[in-house]
Amino acid sequence: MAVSETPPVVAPAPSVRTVDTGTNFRHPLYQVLLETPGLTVGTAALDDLMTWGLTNAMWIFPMATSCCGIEFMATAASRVDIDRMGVIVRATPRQADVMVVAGTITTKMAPRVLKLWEQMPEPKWCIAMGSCAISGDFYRNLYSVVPGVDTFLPVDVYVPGCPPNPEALMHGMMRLQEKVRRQRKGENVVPEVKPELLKITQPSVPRLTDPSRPSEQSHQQELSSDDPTTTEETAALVVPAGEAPTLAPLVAADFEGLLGELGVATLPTDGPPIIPLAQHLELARRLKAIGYKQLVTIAASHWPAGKGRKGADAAEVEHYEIAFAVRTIGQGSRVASWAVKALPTEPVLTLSGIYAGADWQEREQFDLVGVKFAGHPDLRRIMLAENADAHPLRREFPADAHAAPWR
Amino acid sequence: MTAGLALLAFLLIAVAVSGTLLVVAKLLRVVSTKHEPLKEQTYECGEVPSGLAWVRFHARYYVVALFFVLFDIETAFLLPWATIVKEAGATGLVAVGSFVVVLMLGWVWASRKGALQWQ
Amino acid sequence: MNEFLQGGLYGGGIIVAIMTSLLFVLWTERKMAARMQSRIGPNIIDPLGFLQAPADVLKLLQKEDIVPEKADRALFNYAPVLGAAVAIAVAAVVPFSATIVGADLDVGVLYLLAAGAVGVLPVFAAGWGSNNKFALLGAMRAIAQSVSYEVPLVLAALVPVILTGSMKVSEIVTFQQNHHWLIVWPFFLGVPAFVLFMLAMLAESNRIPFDIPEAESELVAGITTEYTGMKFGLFYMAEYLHTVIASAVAASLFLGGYDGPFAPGVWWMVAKTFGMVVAIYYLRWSLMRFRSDQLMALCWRWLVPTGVVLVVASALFVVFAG
Amino acid sequence: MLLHFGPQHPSTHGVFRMDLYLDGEIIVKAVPYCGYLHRAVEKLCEKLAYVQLTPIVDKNDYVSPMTNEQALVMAFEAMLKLEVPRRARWMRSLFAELQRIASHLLAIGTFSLDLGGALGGGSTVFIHCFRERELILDLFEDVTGARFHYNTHTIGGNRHDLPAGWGAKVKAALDVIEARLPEYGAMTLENRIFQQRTKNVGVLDGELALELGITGPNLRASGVDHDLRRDAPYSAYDEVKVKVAVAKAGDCYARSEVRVAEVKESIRLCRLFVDGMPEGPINSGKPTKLPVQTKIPVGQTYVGIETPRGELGTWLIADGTQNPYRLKIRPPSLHSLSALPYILPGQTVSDAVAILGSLDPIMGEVDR
Repeated sequence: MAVSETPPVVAPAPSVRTVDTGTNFRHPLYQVLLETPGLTVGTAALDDLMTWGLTNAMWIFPMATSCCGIEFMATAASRVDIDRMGVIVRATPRQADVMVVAGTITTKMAPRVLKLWEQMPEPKWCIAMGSCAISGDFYRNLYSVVPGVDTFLPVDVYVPGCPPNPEALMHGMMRLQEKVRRQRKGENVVPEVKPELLKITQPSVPRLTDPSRPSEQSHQQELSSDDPTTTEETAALVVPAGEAPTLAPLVAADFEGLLGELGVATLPTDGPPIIPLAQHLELARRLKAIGYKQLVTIAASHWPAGKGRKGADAAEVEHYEIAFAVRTIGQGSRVASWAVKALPTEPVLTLSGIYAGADWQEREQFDLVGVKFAGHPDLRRIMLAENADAHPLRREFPADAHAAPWR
Repeated sequence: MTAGLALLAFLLIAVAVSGTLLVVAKLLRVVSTKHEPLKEQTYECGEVPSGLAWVRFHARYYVVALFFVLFDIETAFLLPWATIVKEAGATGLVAVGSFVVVLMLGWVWASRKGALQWQ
Repeated sequence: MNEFLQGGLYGGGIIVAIMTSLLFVLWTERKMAARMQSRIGPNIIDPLGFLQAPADVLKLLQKEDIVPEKADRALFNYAPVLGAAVAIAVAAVVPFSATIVGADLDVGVLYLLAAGAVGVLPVFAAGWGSNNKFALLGAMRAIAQSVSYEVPLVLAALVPVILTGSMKVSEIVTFQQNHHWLIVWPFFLGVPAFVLFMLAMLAESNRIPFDIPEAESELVAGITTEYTGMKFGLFYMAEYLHTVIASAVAASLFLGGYDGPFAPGVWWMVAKTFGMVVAIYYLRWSLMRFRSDQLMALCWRWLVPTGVVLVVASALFVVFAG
Repeated sequence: MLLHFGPQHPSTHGVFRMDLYLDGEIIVKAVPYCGYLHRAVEKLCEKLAYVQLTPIVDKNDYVSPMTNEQALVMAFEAMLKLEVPRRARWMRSLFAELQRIASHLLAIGTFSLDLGGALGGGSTVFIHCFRERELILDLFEDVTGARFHYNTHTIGGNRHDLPAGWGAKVKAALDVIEARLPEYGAMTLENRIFQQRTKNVGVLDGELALELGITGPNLRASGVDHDLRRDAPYSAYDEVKVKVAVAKAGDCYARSEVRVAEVKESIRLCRLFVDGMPEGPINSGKPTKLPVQTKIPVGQTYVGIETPRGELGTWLIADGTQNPYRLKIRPPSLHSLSALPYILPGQTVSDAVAILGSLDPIMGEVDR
């Protein structure tokens, strides 16, 4: 199940790095000065000065990928203003001292992050901001997410939270300054440990096999799903009288007529009508002609053979069900939706000639579910790496399918 | 000539001061002990750069260069006159004026041809 | 030889003074930007964050030096030194008072323009030498921009030359001392020429709204993308030097230089320069930036003809009214 | 020249990559790549129980988490045929409108940042927008205890009731934001440089936008009068009259214009919702002890709502168990980005930044 690209060379989990005696770089001048007898006072003063400069002008390279990136921006904004500490943000790694990994790092992104980290000049530090960067958060076991950037980067400071407050990041910067100061003095700095908060951020996922999770607990939860126990009633939970919820149905009146013309008589009540594969394009063309101009979505699902699937017809063979939704524009907008069933070998004709937006939608469904759309102009993967060989939204694909280095 | 010597001294100091900063930096900066092949790769947003950056550039820049030559020659001709406008008087003004008018006619022609549209 | 030593002495003094003032200018800019953005700006490092710039320099001095594998090493390594040196070199002919001047050339204005024009060479060397596409795009933009804005810059600088009849900067200042500041009279020539000069000078020194060679939201860090440590620091410094010295030049040519009542001339010069710097930063932190083609169109279609008209008008003024 | 623009780039709004084929500065061809933030949300949703999903989808469109939850729980409620109390529906609409203001403020701010740079006027607008956005985050923090990722929508209503005196705080914050809007106008829409950079840049044709499935401000800026709040009302929008902002030009300027107009409209709507907030229960869901007890009967449905970025939809296939069989989230930003190959060629690198910024994509929901 290699869904990531060629993984980066994963550095062994690094121990704490010190600036002066670190293994990554050396300081020629200091070494000369240190070896010269009688210069201790001067060297100490120079060292203090240099440390003062280093700690008070930490420029950040923001490896901001997701939510934490927004809070990272808020840290630079007026309420917290990290510029007070002399911190400015540089967009190029060449001029930065601290890489702030703010957000989830995916297996597709990780080699880039590693490269950008390598491209930063020494001395450099790394802050893992937010639970995704620290541990992968609740995505940690999923096929595309790296379980914490410390699997391939030497993290100096962890800033826990989801996302951490701007104040927390500022505190993280202060901790980093303190750490550098003490390292330069040769003090033994207690290695930054992953915060215990990690345990809280672990999801209570019944089916996700997490080795740190006691199996009995999962089992109990599975069992209790059929347990009819109810909880104590709350007084406020009385349903008031009112109108029923108004939601647009999947089959509008004009759409129903069209289906009749195409010979689809029985309309299901709990989902979109199933159209024969041959009439699929014709239906789309006619829907567009009567005003369903906007492509809403394409949702494919994978249905393995019925045997063994709960509540399924045992005679059912493995197939895909691809649902399409289009919409009318303006007042009283309606959704029309239909679905086609296709065996894994059967190609589904592409909709991209009729709705241009189907291009990317079909690429996504091909990538994740594995449906092959015939006649598609550019059926490449869109989410996973181009050389991935699995379609993760197929039912048999396990949720906790990490590629090798991140296991 | 005297001012020239002073200028020479000034320039030497200017180079020396900025050079000194680099020398100081060379003394103070750290040296990486590990050789990381990724470190020296050209930065391009984390991707592997495709090919060198030394490519041929669009001819549009050539047009700008031509314009620059034209107008800079013009200003070069204007400079000696500029210091003696009063002495040259109306005669000089007419001579220079006709020169400028011819040049600006060219400018009008070029702008009407769309040569000043950058795209 | 005496002149050489004297020039060196004055030059050294001026350069050291300008470099020192940079620290203050940097602090001012950061604090000013912070105020404009409802922030505080550097204040933790020590009272008012005044030592922020020295801390930055100290840090930059310690950073590792990385040369990209495919770079042209000679260009890449020496462009920053040249960049900073050229930026300083412009200051040679600026009279900071009646006596304090690096080298009072007879063709001072011509020297100013020439030195300004050389400024684009290190920028291009850096962009080309890095062998980075962002840097290259920045360098191409810088070349086109500097070359184009050279023309309005020269035309605008011709106006004070025509009005005063001299290319010696100190004589231009003396003229203003004896008559009026050029921005005051003839104001219909002085004010437009001053504005034109400042626009072109901003463009030459790549400040917002003309900072497209370095547009960090498009080109990451433009020409300096690959530079680390003090080499980047030198470019950073050159940028501020350009601003300060452009302000000083504009103050000399249009605002009467060191002329002013009550206080010694040098204070007036400092005050005027600083005022100009603040104005430039005010613009910088309140405007968006142009696109490169709009910048070129602005130059060739509006600024160049305006400059020509100004030159002709000032010649007419001198011949018939002056 | 082939220029890799992203995945790490100050102006790609997250981790998005465009391969730009350049001739000088002109883009000849643009090939977008996404998936650098593909967090497998849909797979995760298949493995989790229904009530556990709201905090997951919060992280999709991380600039307006409230609306993510809303689109999700509305699909569940539709399948359960569960009626939501009127107060809860009004609260949802109020939250959504506040979220719209916050999100558009961020969009305007980051767009200015793209145009003006981090070391220029752009960052001034950006930081001022963030200052106002903090006011709204504070309001949400009062209700839910979180700055974002609120997890406040539940199946059948809301989790947190409004604290006492909250309405007055909302109005105070809205007054501040409304008073400061002209300030941004002077620095953005009315600014000559801003206009030059945005007008006639990245023109998106209305018909093409429809076909691509582009929704929200990006569609309305192309002259298509379509807003689900008015056209297919949900929550409390059938009780108020929503004025829809439409611009004709379809360029970056029109998109910013529409966003600013929507902020004004949202301020008006928020005031309406605060004033008319009905009393009553906030939740009609059956309380359960364990998450796995919430089961949705067999069936499929699609529910789309109007988020700040357009139509956020949930296609839910339920198989009668406690987990969704398949949950497809329809992200508006993915559709917006699919316009890039059509509108980028012929523009310059600088315009690419402006166009991407004006489309206001959020990579979290593009990649999911």
